[in-house]
Amino acid sequence: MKQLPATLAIFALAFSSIASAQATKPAKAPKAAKPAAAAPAPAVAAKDETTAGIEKYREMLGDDNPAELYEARGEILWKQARGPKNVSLEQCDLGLGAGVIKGAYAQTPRYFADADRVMDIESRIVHCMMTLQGFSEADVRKRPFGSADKPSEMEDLVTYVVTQAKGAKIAPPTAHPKEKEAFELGQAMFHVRAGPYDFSCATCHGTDDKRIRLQDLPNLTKAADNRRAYPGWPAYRVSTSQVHTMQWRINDCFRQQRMPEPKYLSESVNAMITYMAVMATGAEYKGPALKR
Amino acid sequence: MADPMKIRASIKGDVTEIRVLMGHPMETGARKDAAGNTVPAHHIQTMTVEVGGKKVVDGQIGGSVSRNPVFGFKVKGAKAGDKVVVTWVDNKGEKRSDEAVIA
Amino acid sequence: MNNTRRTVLKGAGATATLSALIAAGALKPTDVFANEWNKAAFEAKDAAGALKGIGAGTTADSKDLLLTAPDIAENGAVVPVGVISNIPNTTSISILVEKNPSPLTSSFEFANGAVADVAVRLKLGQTSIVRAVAKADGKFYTAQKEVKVTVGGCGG
Amino acid sequence: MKKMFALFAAFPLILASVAHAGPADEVSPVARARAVEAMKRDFQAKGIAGEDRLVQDGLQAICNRTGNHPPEYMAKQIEADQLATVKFPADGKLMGDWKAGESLAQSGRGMTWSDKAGIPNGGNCYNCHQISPQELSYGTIGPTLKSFGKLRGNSPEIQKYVYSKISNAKAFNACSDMPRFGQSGALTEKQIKDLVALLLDPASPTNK
Repeated sequence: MKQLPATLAIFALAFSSIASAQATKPAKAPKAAKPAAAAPAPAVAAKDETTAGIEKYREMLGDDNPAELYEARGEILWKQARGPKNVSLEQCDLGLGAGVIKGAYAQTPRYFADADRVMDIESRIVHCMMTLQGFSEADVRKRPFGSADKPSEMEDLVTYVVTQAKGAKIAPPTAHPKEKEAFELGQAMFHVRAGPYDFSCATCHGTDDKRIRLQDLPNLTKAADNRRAYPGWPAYRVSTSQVHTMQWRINDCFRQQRMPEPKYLSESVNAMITYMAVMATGAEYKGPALKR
Repeated sequence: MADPMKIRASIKGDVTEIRVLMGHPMETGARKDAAGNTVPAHHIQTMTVEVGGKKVVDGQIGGSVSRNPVFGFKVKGAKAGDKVVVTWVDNKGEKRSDEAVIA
Repeated sequence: MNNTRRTVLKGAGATATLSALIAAGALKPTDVFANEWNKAAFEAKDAAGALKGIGAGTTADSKDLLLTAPDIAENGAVVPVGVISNIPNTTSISILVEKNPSPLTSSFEFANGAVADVAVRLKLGQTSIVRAVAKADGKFYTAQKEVKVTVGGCGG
Repeated sequence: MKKMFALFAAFPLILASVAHAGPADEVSPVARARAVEAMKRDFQAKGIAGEDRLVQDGLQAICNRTGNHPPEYMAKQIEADQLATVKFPADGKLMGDWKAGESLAQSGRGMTWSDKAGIPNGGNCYNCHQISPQELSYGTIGPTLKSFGKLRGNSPEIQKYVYSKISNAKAFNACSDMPRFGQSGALTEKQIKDLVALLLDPASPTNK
């Protein structure tokens, strides 16, 4: 039985408070928000009380994270000989050399010479599934984002791999020209306003101390907020009862922006992840988070 | 096939704290899916916790317990090395039993 | 990726079924069979019916029954609730969410050194009273707390 | 919109040379152009969200290129152009039903690729604004609108302002974060009237 460090509780708390900006409605949509039959308190007091209440809620959620179920399934998938070539993923090179999984996630996204592009952890796992195990591109792209009822293999695998970086410092390399290029592309995309609502990422994540409903919005143009928010993904979200990966998180941000869909594992998505990861450099990674 | 449970049991002084994470959809039977169809009830109904071969908790639960349930219990008189066995049975008759050792 | 999940789980022997454990002599059948599920109580549509279903037709408020729950929940799908009974000889704790379509959420009996102290995570369909009921020496005691459920995120 | 493209084309040097505070300005014009190209290449139509949504209109292009801080004369021109897009109801009535407005304000759905065509969109108001004091779960991206009508009354001028603001927020702040709900077709005339009532009707909870 693997013991979770007690610090995970503190971690999950800190990150859920800053990074849980948007979500789909829970499957069982509560009619909800019929608050306070009692006399309404003055606005300022109500705000403080509400904020304090939400913080208490996050604290009470504690450190038992259903992401552990994903991690366990992911470990089996990782070590199982599979695919047309019938080999496991254990020799996958996640950036620190073939077969090195410990801490590898914390040093992604990074440039991989064998693919000649910058890859996030999920892109790299997919790359290994294709090159080592012989899966076709159609196979691996079939169903990247699962549901609570049927999690995807990618969610299991990513959860397992990122958990092996618990305790590592976020430190994606930035020396390669393509790594620099990805950072700049992500940074620029962050500010592109388009679509029927004129939204960009920065509309919600470009100013300090804002929130949507009761969810605090990290200002992702600042390193400090990225250091708090970025390690909060992947996360088990209680509102959807499932683990979501960073590929999903970026995808869903653009959905909420009313944009068309960014393609899974595309340069654009990896650039957004690179931007946030580089901005978060130095933060300690504490494993999958637990959020609203 | 249900996921294995995660069971953590640690002793502090005289009290053993047992935390259990189960993988289960815990459908109430009232929820409608995206297509508007009612999702049939599928939830754990009974669960037991045994420590050192003796049943300490006999639980019954319904669909109002969250998906992927987490439970916490406390037991006195157990000792490090004792085996903790948790078992659940759901409304479809599926069963699962996993164990851990008190650390 | 196909149908690999099933074979993976089977192949790794990840499941330990009850019957296997019994067959292996790890468990005595008498140890693991739980009480029969209290259908009437769990399917009751209101709090009064649920209380009646668990035999708690009459209850008394008790300060020795401690119910912890957040004042406000960021999401109703997972609301952490803890109940501790300091009432001597407490043998069971039940937890109700009064506004849920089926209010009884869970019921636990304690024996062989188990402390009357339980933590669970519950669904709240809407803002509701959460009620704990403890049984001690044949009598029922209760404590309650309102939990507000809020709308979160963009809602889209 | 064509008018604004023309306007922009006339002043590229001025725009490029205007320095403004704000993180968007760390992005070079070259990087910005690359980002737009990458998005056009990497994004695909899904559900009701077509690729045409990546085509910036004149206002979006200017806000993007100036880090949301166009020079004042240009902002004034944009605001005038946007105000001209506001269509007032033919019956002259600007206040609808505040109760319908409240439920509209609560709804955060609409216009995403997971929304179905033909289902009315929500107003998304509480995502960013405090309105009725009973609703504790409100965002702070926009200013509080609590007691909005109580503080300002509901004269014809105020009604006209609120109707216009919801219909096209850019008529009052060229690069506002707030969507142009009427101009974009996200909300109907009746829906906007109901939201005006939510803010201005003396019976609305926000004005109690």
